[in-house]
Amino acid sequence: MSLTLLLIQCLNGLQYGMMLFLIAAGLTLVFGVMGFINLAHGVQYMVGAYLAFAFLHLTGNFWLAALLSMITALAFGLLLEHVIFRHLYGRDHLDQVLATFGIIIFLNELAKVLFGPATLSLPVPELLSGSIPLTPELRYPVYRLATIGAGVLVAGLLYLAVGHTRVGMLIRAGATTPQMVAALGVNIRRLFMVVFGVGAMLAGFAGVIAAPIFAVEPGMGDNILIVAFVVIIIGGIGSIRGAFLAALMVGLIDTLGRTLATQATGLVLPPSMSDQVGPALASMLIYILMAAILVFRPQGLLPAKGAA
Amino acid sequence: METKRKFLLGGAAMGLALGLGAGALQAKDLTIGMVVTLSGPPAALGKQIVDGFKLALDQKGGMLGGEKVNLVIQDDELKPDVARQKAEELVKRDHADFVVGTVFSNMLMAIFKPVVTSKTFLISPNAGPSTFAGKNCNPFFFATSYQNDQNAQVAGMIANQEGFKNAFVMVPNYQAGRDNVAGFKKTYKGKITAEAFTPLGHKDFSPQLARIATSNSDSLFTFMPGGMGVALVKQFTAAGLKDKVKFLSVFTTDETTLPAQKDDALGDLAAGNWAPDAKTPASEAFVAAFEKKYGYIPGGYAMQAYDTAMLIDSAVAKVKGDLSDKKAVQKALEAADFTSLRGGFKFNNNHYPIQNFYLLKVAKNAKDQYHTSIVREVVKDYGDAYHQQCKMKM
Amino acid sequence: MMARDRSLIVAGAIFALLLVAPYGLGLIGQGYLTGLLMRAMLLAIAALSLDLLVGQGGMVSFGHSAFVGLGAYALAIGLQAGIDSLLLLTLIALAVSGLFALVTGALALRTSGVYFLMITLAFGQMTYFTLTSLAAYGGDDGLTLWSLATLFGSDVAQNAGQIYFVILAVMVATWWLVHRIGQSRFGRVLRGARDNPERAEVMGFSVFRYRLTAYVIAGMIASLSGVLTAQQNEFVSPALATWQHSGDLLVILVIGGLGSRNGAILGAFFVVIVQDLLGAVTPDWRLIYGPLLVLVVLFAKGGLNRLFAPARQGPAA
Amino acid sequence: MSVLEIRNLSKSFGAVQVSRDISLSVAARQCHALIGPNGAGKTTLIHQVSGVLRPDAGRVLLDGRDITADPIWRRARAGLGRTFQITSVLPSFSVRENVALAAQAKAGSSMRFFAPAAAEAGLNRCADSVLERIRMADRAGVLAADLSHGERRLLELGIALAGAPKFLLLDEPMAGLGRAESLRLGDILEELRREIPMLLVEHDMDAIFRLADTVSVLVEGRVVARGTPDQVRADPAARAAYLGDGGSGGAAGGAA
Repeated sequence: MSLTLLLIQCLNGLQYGMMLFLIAAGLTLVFGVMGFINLAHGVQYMVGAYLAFAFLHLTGNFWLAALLSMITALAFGLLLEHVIFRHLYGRDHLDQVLATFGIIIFLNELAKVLFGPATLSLPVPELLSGSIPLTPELRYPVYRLATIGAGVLVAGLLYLAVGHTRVGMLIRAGATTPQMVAALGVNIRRLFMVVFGVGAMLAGFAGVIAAPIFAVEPGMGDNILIVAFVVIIIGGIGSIRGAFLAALMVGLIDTLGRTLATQATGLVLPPSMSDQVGPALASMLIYILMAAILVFRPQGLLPAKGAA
Repeated sequence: METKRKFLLGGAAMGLALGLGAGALQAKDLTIGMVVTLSGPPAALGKQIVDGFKLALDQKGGMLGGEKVNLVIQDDELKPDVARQKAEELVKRDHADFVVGTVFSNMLMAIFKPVVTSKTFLISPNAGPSTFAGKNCNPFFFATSYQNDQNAQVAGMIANQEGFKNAFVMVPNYQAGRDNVAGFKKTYKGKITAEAFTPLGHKDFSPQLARIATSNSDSLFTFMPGGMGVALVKQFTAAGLKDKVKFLSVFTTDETTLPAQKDDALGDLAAGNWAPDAKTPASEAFVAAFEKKYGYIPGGYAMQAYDTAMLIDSAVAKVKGDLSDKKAVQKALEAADFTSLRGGFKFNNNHYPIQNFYLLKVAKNAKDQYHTSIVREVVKDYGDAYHQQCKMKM
Repeated sequence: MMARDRSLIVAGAIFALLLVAPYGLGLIGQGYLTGLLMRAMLLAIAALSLDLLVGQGGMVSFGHSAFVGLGAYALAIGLQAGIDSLLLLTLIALAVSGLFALVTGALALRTSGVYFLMITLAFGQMTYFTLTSLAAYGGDDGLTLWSLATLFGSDVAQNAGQIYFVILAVMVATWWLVHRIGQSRFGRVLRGARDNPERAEVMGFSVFRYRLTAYVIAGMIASLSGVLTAQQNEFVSPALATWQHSGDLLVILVIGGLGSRNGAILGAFFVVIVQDLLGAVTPDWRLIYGPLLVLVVLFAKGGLNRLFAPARQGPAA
Repeated sequence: MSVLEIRNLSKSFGAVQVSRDISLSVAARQCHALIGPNGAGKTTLIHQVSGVLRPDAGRVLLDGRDITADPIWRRARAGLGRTFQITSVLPSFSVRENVALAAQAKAGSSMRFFAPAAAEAGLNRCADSVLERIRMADRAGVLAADLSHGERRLLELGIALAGAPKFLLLDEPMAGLGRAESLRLGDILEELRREIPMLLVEHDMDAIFRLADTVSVLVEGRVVARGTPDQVRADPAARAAYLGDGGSGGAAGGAA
């Protein structure tokens, strides 16, 4: 494989990693600070994509639609928190799993009923359409570069917010020792709402930027949710830095793995076998990584404690 | 007290199920059960099949072959155990005379045994796995669609005719994907630069697109149904590959995905047994009626479902509504005495179609709707390769 | 004591109903409903085994369907290889899944809590992807079982025979076994370790060994459900081993009531019957089903089992 | 011959040394008390003896056998019983079941899957005799979760006793108890101390004087004084260390 190709694959891995980070960031905070397993986090990603689709049709402007989608995703997250989730904070993890599973089922079906079962798509905004040449035969879409940029920007903002604001300090404290935050007499309710709302908005944002490149369809958040969970486990629950590092790792490993696994297995297996084993192995890589992390470093790569 | 509550609850559940079942039990009617996927994104395909079938039924005044039709539609939820159970309900509860299904091959495999062993006719309006085309062919099973390998084989012929020398092949890593690669290779004479297998359902093709760009390929052959196809076509264009690499596919740019792919798919090539602009009078009337009724352009799925209804119509008429003689019904179905929207249509000895295949190209009509369009006929009266292994017994 | 008696009465009533159901349903021409009941019973067997882990052992596994898949594929692959004795195939399935549970369990049990949940998910996903890569056995599409396994040369355990009663018998046996294990010395250690693993260690129990043993037993029982599922569906596919299916099993347990005598069975029947009824009412039934799950969590703490046995069910509750 | 022997035990967490070359031994029928200010490393030492923590250096011997590398449960099987500073019982078990489970560890294999454990007369007899001992026979059927704090401290001891230990590690058994409850527990321990040798960590000085044969004073991970209670009371080093602390029983000590 040529060097440029490797470079492109790395860019692709970065881009996938950024998407994962946007989803995992909220998930890891909700999990770390509130000890709440929110399976419905993935469905927020879908909600973001559908909102972008709806608002684009209403306004005709991608940027306006993106902004409106994020505001609505935030409001929707807060609504869910207010109506359902806050009754589940003290409950058993399995209760949380079941309730949020119910929400997934409902919202996936609602999307199908409202928008139809068929796959929808959004055009790439004019400003970011087109591709830039890297070599004479290799071009890279501007939009994908922009999503990497957006991911880095959000990561930076989050890093500043968590590291240098009062709310951020409480979040960090909450992720390490939840009892302490409660003992400080902070309005936990409000802190949870903030964390939850921001998490929902980030997932929605990921959905918005995914909409023009991936397919918008019911259930689009289900599989990415599982990968996001893998990310936060690898990174360390409650750790934004960990989520960032792990998201990039998972993005790169998954992307490069899919390109290289078949070739790698081809070295030891006959071609017909490696065609079957390679892709299956590539799909497994991130799970193998997670299992290894859990066995050898269960607190994750950059645990929240270290970040505090 | 508590126990009693349980009995009541159970009783109520049974009663409700009974009530719902009983409605379907009207003697003498022709009962047709349908098992299609109506859950999740693939529901778009299931919907086309339901709509196509219902359109035929409407046009015939709710009667097929002179018999009043009781149509029972079941969602297989894309889960094999659910599919099987729904099929059993159709056979045992509704005493269906015909079961029409499914969209996907794995669902067909799940319902195949319970339906045919109960001596009920099973007609597939879409799925056409090789499993039932060869030595496991069955007198009670018919496919009105195609055999799964055929489209890919035709795509191989197209690649030859178009002069593609270096084809990149990319499919999702599952059985149908691998079948399509095998089919394409069978007829394609040029060089295959690389074969890429992507995880099923995965929608980020950037790694593969980068490989395509550097592989010196002049064409891409792919099979990416549903949302995967939408993502691929858009990313393919965004990566700037459209001018350099010809996009040739099966089940990737069809009427279910084109509304989302739009301009990005324009000019893409595909192999198929029909397109909505087919120039037969029956087809033109069908497309017009379909659009009027449902507000979207029908794809091959709807066409095949419509043909399925017409096939049943012809067979029931032929046996004058007497479905007790299974042998006679089988003969009547085998005759395929109806006007297919595709034009020529007959059954092979394995009950899979012998039909013409075409080169299709994505086009936009005057109303800015996207659809596939027939460019030319590629192969005439094309049957599948498995039929020799079939010893149809009754 | 009252509560225990009541849960036995509920169980007895369910089993009695299931025993006469095929005749009753046959009499009123609704024999097809036995298919629905069999599906619920097969889920109940897998859920009962999962309850041994989750309810008794406090080990929340999110990869339990891997064992169902292994059992089903053991049967399918064995049949293809020309073995048609159900007993032998079952033994193979038990051995394969037991071995798999031993290896993955030994790794997974180095963690606990939510980490255990994630690592079992990882092993489940690896199993799923492995099954999809078995092109010789149908890959993703799965495999139709043209011939089925025989029990002592008869078709008793087939759809043509009396598979309904075979499944019912296995479910009752599993129910009995899981409950017996829960009350045994072993189960007591398991529950003690769920409550307070550190304490159990200091008492002199190697929590790891007991948990691993429970994991292996649960995996083997789940594979039995897989064997029967394949035999009844006459078809296997990797869909049996998806994480969604593992999630379904957890949903069944939570709805039914964790760690209770009848929770897994009540949950399985609730899920299957409610889905079927709602599905008959509207194609968009999930719009009702989803909120229903939320309501169960919010307003029926302890699951359905509580409706039938509201009092504390002795130490096992 | 000593039942428990600790030889040159050292342990640090990063730069903080929590155990510095600690040696002590407890002979049969002896109660050895360990006192010291919070953070002196008492609980850390108990953890190293019971196996929760591994020492960096040094050895632990029980009945002359080296158990330094054994996991917790194997030490328990070898006869090492312990109680926890923070009450650690099985909340969803009844009082009798808590004790019976501990007895089960000593009474043959627990890899028995069918016979109901609650119906085993031997286990129940053993449990009931322990309950008599800790004066909780009348509470046998109550769930541990429903007990008062004092009762739970007693049950904690009962669980340790049910394992028929050769040696007892008691980590602040009186913590959080009222005057009357402390006395009651003290009575029970006094009965026990001639049967089972024990290492007692305690802040309650009355209890120490009542029970201990030998006292070691631990300061910053090091034994600074050792002797009979009276000797230690007179020891200037011990006084300095203890008076400086004030003997408050607040947050958890050591790095535990």
